[in-house]
Amino acid sequence: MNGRGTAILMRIAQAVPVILGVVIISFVLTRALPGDPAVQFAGLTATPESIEQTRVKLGLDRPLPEQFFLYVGQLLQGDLGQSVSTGRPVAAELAARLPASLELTLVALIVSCSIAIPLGVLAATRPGSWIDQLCRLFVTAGVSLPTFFTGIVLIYVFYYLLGIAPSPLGRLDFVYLDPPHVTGFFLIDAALDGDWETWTGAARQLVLPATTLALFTMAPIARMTRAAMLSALSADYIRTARAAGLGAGKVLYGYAFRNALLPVVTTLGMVFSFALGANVLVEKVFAWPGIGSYAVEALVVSDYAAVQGFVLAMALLFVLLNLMIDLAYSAIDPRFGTAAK
Amino acid sequence: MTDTLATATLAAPKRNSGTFGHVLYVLRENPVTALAFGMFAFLIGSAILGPSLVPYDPLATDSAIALQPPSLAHWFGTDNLGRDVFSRVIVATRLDLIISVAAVSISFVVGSVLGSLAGYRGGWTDVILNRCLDTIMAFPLFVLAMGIVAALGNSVANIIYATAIINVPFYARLVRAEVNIRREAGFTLAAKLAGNSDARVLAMHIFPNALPPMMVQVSLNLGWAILNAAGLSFIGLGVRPPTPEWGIMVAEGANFIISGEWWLALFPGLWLMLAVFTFNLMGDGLRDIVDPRRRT
Amino acid sequence: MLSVQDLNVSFRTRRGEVNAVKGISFELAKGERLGIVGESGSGKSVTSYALMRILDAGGTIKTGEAVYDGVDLRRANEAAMKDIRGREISMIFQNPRAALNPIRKVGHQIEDVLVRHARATRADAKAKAVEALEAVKINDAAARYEAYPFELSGGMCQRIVIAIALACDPKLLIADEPTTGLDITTQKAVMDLVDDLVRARGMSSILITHDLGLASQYCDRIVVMKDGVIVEDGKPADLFTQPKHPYTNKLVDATPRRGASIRSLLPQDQRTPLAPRSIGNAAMLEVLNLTKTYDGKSGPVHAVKGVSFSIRSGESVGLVGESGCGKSTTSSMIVRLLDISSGNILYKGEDIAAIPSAGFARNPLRGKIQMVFQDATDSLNPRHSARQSIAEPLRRLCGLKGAAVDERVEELADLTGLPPHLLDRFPHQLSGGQKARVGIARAIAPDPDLLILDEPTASLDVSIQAVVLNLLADLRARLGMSYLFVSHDLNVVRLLCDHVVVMKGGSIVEAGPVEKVMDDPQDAYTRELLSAAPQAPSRKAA
Amino acid sequence: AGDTLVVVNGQTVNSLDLHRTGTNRASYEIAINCYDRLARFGTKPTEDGGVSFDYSKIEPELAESWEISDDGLTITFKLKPDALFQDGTPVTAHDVKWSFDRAVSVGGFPTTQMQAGGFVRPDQFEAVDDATFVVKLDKPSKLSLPDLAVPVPFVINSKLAKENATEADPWAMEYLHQNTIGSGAYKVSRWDNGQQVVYERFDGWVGGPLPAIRRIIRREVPSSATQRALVERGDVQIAFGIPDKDAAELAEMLKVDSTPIANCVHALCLNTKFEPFTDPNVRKAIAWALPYEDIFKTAAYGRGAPLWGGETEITDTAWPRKSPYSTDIEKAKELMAASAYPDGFEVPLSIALDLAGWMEPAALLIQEAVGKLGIKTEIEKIPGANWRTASLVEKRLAFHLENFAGWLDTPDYYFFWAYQDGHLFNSSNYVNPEIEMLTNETLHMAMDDPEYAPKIKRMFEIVLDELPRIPLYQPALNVAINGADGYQFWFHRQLDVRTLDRAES
Ligand SMILES: Nc1ncnc2c1ncn2[C@@H]1O[C@H](COP(=O)(O)OP(=O)(O)OP(=O)(O)O)[C@@H](O)[C@H]1O
Ligand SMILES: Nc1ncnc2c1ncn2[C@@H]1O[C@H](COP(=O)(O)OP(=O)(O)OP(=O)(O)O)[C@@H](O)[C@H]1O
Ligand SMILES: [Mg+2]
Ligand SMILES: [Mg+2]
Repeated sequence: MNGRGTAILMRIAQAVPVILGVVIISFVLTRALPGDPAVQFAGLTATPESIEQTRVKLGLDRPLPEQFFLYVGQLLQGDLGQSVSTGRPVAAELAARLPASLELTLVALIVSCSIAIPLGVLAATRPGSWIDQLCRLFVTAGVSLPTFFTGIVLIYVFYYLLGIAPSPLGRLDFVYLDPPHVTGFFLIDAALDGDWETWTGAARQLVLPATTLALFTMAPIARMTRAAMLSALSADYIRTARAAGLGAGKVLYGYAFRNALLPVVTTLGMVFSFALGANVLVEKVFAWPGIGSYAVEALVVSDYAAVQGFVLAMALLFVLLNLMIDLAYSAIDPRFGTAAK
Repeated sequence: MTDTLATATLAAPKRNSGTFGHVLYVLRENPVTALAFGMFAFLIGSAILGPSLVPYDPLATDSAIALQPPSLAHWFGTDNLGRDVFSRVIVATRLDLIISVAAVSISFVVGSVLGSLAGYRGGWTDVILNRCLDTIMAFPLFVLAMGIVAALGNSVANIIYATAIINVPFYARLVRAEVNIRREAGFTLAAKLAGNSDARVLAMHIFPNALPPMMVQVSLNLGWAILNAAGLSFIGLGVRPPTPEWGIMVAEGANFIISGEWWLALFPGLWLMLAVFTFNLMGDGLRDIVDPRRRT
Repeated sequence: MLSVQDLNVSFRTRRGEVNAVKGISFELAKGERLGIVGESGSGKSVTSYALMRILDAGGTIKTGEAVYDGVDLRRANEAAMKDIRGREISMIFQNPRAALNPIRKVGHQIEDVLVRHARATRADAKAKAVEALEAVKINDAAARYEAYPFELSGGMCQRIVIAIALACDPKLLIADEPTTGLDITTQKAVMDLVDDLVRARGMSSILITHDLGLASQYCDRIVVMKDGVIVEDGKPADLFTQPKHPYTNKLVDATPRRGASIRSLLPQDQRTPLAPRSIGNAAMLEVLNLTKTYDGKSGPVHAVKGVSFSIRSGESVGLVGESGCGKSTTSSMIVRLLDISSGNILYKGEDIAAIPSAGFARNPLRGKIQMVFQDATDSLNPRHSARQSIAEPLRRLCGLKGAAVDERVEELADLTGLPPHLLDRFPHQLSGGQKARVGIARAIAPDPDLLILDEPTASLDVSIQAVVLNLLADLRARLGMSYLFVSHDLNVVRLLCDHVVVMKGGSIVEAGPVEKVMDDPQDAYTRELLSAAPQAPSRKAA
Repeated sequence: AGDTLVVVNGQTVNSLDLHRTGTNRASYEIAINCYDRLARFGTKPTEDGGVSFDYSKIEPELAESWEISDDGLTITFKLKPDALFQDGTPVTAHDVKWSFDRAVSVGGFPTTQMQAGGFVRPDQFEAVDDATFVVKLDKPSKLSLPDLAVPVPFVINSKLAKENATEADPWAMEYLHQNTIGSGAYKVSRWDNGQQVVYERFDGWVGGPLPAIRRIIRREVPSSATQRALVERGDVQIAFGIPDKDAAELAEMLKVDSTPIANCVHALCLNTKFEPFTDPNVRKAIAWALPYEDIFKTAAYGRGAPLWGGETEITDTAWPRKSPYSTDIEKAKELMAASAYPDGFEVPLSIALDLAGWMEPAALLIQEAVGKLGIKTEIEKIPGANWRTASLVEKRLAFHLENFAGWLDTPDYYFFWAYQDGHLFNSSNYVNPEIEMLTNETLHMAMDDPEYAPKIKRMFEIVLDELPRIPLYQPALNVAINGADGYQFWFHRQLDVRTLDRAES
């Protein structure tokens, strides 16, 4: 097996203890939550008996270690348990909500990258200039605003005052029907279906929340692009390329940028998981039926299975993301997985 | 060079004025940095003096003057309980700075210790620490903070701990990398030859060299800690009312924006933004200050 | 072909304008091989960058003319310059590995240039690139086309860089210290290759180096630069026999060569007689059958395989060999920074190899064995001033405190010739020679019996090297220390050492008194080492 | 579309089955709109032109008529002959029996609520024939018939349910969780968890006049600011359960219905387990110190009804009622000085995170007011699940706000839950033997019983004097309406969409 393959397998192997750790911590964390789910779910006019009944039904009357092993046993069979508050299997719930979060996050990141990366490159080619300073101020301002605040201000201005944006009612206005479920990404599903009206509707709904998130994520990307470009541009091989008469474009993009991409890709991964976290707040503001808002609700009502399932899903996503970054890395950097890296 | 010769005998005072001069130099060199440090001084000033300078008691309610727009008497207007928003915004500075500074200090210290050990010892220590950090990072950090605060209760101390915990991996990683590349550096070996024990080499020689990049991280995290606290407030897990805190004020004020009482969220929001902005911009300057190589 | 008239280059920096090149003029004829020699910072590289118009941001040609083949290089527009670069004039740089794009196949990097200058189309680019690789005599050129720089050795990388530079048949090749950082044997191979190619194609060349020996061997004419000014211009032989400018004289003197003594490296007026020293009879340090095996990723690495030698008190032993032969590993073990795999290190009869390196810092013998490191910059803590660096072992090993420390630090500075006002500077504020002095002062601070010198002059200019070597010789005489001098340069070893040990691949291939090994090498490898070193014309009666 | 109506609601529907463990309050809406009960309450106009349910009137829904035996122990229902389930099968008494059996058997909230009406065991229910259904009671109670009009005893298509039941799940909990199989006016044609419920009209409904709107979309919008923006711009027709402040402001532009919630009191509870609160002087001092007017203005924006400054003498049995206290800080200080704690004490003031909307401003004002008596408080915000545990089950909160609302609109029912020892909403741990006795006596007693009124008045006297809970105000349920008609207020505080219509705008 070649170095690259081994290195990627190694990364996958390294994820095992991480997942295990996440399972344990999420279990302990949920049990440490104050509040008794049996009370919460026994309903309005609960009596001690009905609370006790509920407790037995939820399996919470057993000792903690037993609960843990039951949980792990279920997990191994691919069962994330039932969410008590929604009454649906957690897995189904996550499957329904994850695409919503991912679609929002991805669109936001695409927007953010398509602004931040050129800005970073621009700043790096003119370090210290007023453009550089302006970029710095701009992206820093973006990351300085709490996302929920930005979101509400955007709604106020673009929906309430100007009436340009569609009503902040989640993924699709009620005049449209959800596109047939293929990937769960409305933009993709609608496109596959050829239903461009729905596509436009879904895209319009995305504009404000994606902008909110994009503003928040631009700073690290732009910063990293600038730093990486600066160090790439001062590298010896750039001088070699220039001395060989290569054109400015080739030097900047073919040589410097591709090298600068490596740290940027790493940062992107971090920003992505960061944005998924920030989603929690954005989703709440925009009534976005994603997994972040689900987690908040579940946490507040001590819905153990839902919280654990959410955390686990995010951890798996994180591992997957890192794997994808490694793949991207190995595609860009031939040194990946060899002694040189 | 000639004037350094002349002052060489006054070694001690010269070193001090050297540091001071260096700070001045860093500030003068970059206008944005100077601006950031100016704003920082302003924030510190309002944190220390604010409570004694503000025109009203930030906690005193008066339903007769609830929800008044900004005026000469109430610069930033009043909130739904008739409290003066300006006074609250200024008084909140202290708490917000305490939260962010305390959280960042804890994660700085813990992260530094863990990262230094892992970077220096390598081997299993490194592997285990890395897996632990990965585990923390695998949580969506904000949700982890929420979970911790929900589990421990929403006191200021717990908000600080939660923020600190989710920040630890960043420091530990950074320090680990910085220590690791200097583990075999010439000056490390030289320090060992000079009779320093491993612990001393690590603490006195290797670790201080990781400070410049850490300063950038610190400045980013200071801002992030405030945002984090604000986010917690938004979902109701922030500091306890009626304590003024920017995040809570924005979060609560946010509900009033649509109804036209924009000042409730806007001013604390602006201050919050100003603080985060200041911290973020300070990073490069802080790094240059702690980096002796920037001295001339 | 190239005519430079009164060229001035300056940089805008934070502290005002820096004039890096101050009105230099020279001519280069077709087919001529010109050498530019001078110490670090004298403006050699800036001159070449100015000719190529690839100065860093902030650098401009202030005044002067540079005309290449009728083209005014100063005023030509950027498009014209791009055609000149690579096709008319090309450049190779030091540190070949860094000079190549790390994530692009070397074959493609050659193609980029070929395509840029319309020397190849997409279709035949690959064939042309392989051709270019073959031209630089790289083994298995077709396979190397697919390689990434990290898969190649330093020498091979430099060949690739040369292939890129020569791919479009330029008329002029500028080589900026093309062999720094390469092994002495590789250096010779690379220089021979460049020379062959340049001659075969009838090109002109400019070789930039600080090594006068190298320049004299490969150039027809040499200009000597100092502080941005050309101080002398002449044929190599003339330069050595009749240097006109005092600076050239100093440079010529400082270049180590056969038959020169250590003092003769210094300018005439500083050649005070060496103090006598005595060499004891008994071995102070005995290394017996020392081995070191690392656990590499792909199996164990036998870095040192059973090395034995001894050092008497007051004696200096040289340890030579090419890169990777185990010199540093051996010295690290002796200085107790590295645990051994097997063997003994007897210091005055006591086996110090038995003491684990982790605890050696607290051992009373710590102060007795000290080391001066190869890279002076890397070996000084960038956050400590020179004073702090020198004081460290005094506080920790000698238990000095307060004013006594300052007193001793100043004494040591005086001993190593470091001006006291520099003591409060940070390493980046010191020159290479000054940093070397700080390193030496720190090493001798605890009064060691044995000083291990791991290529202490490798990163220094020849003139500074001369000073440092003499300083070491004086210190040895004054303080009665023994040296273990690690180097790959036999010419330098010869100046300082009584005894020499030649290592190859982790084992000793030859050992003996320095004259004997140098004059009558027994081992083929030793002979190869000796012949690879550039030889400056010997300085006859001036 | 003219035959579609959009409603936004901040609460999420988490199940289509009210009987399921874990079903939240918002989901009761499904039981109301998609299922029928045997009977339902009538309606009456409210003071400000709206329509509210009328506890005193009980009307048929699925039942055509009923008869109560003279001993009050047997109720015989005749079902409407033409009643159909949404799949077309006729509704029979067997379906009713199965549904009632289910309600008393599954445990949890439905079972508890059934018990309030005296329905405890399946053998109390009998399907005599397809059209006749008999309920037998252990003892007569005035609560029995009303308890059949609350959302819980809804009638399920038992044939369909049994087809989808399994051995492990005899009551088809899984199936009903996802599907509505009732005879109600609407069926859920689509349910996107956490996003929306779409109601589609069932044209065969016999429970009442056929609704005017064919399709109703219930969107979940957690942010109240967004809700407000939506209704204000007319993109949705109804914003249900909006905050008091928005209601107060929107009332100037739109139609806003703010009916005070029946049998509901927002109260400040003083836990008798906490030493200083056992001192009557302390309790009264607090009651006199509270800034009722300010609380009503800032926490409720004047929506709802004041519950302070009433007559000392109790002449009627109306509940909730004004307490005799009002803000009089001098009096409060005197009482405090006379108490065992003249210098005050420290106590945490607890509020629920979910209810922070009203609790927080109220708590802040209370904190400030009792501060004047030397009582130092720190406000503790407790998140959802923990709130119920701490306040209601463990009853360990010393000083907190509370908002119990009784579905069955009688004072004794309120007392049963909120003042009887050990009962869930008695979060003050209040114990008074006389109250225990009086409540037990009045709970099932007919309201026109001559003994009823005096006993109730006595109960009022006691609790308003001993003050385990200090009434603050009666809150309102705010509904903003922009382009719709026919809204009715219901005790269950959910939207009954069956009466809605589009308004000409
Ligand atoms: N980008 C720059 N900005 C400011 N000053 C510069 C810059 N590049 C070079 N210099 C200055 O120009 C002078 C000449 O530098 P140059 O690189 O030509 O020296 P060199 O002779 O090539 O030395 P070396 O042997 O170390 O390579 C130096 O004093 C240096 O400080
Ligand atoms: N930590 C290590 N792990 C594995 N192999 C090592 C390690 N350190 C050195 N080596 C290997 O041991 C051999 C000897 O290395 P050493 O550094 O002693 O060479 P050197 O003679 O000092 O070379 P140079 O002149 O380049 O400094 C080399 O092949 C090197 O790759
Ligand atoms: Mg140079
Ligand atoms: Mg070495």
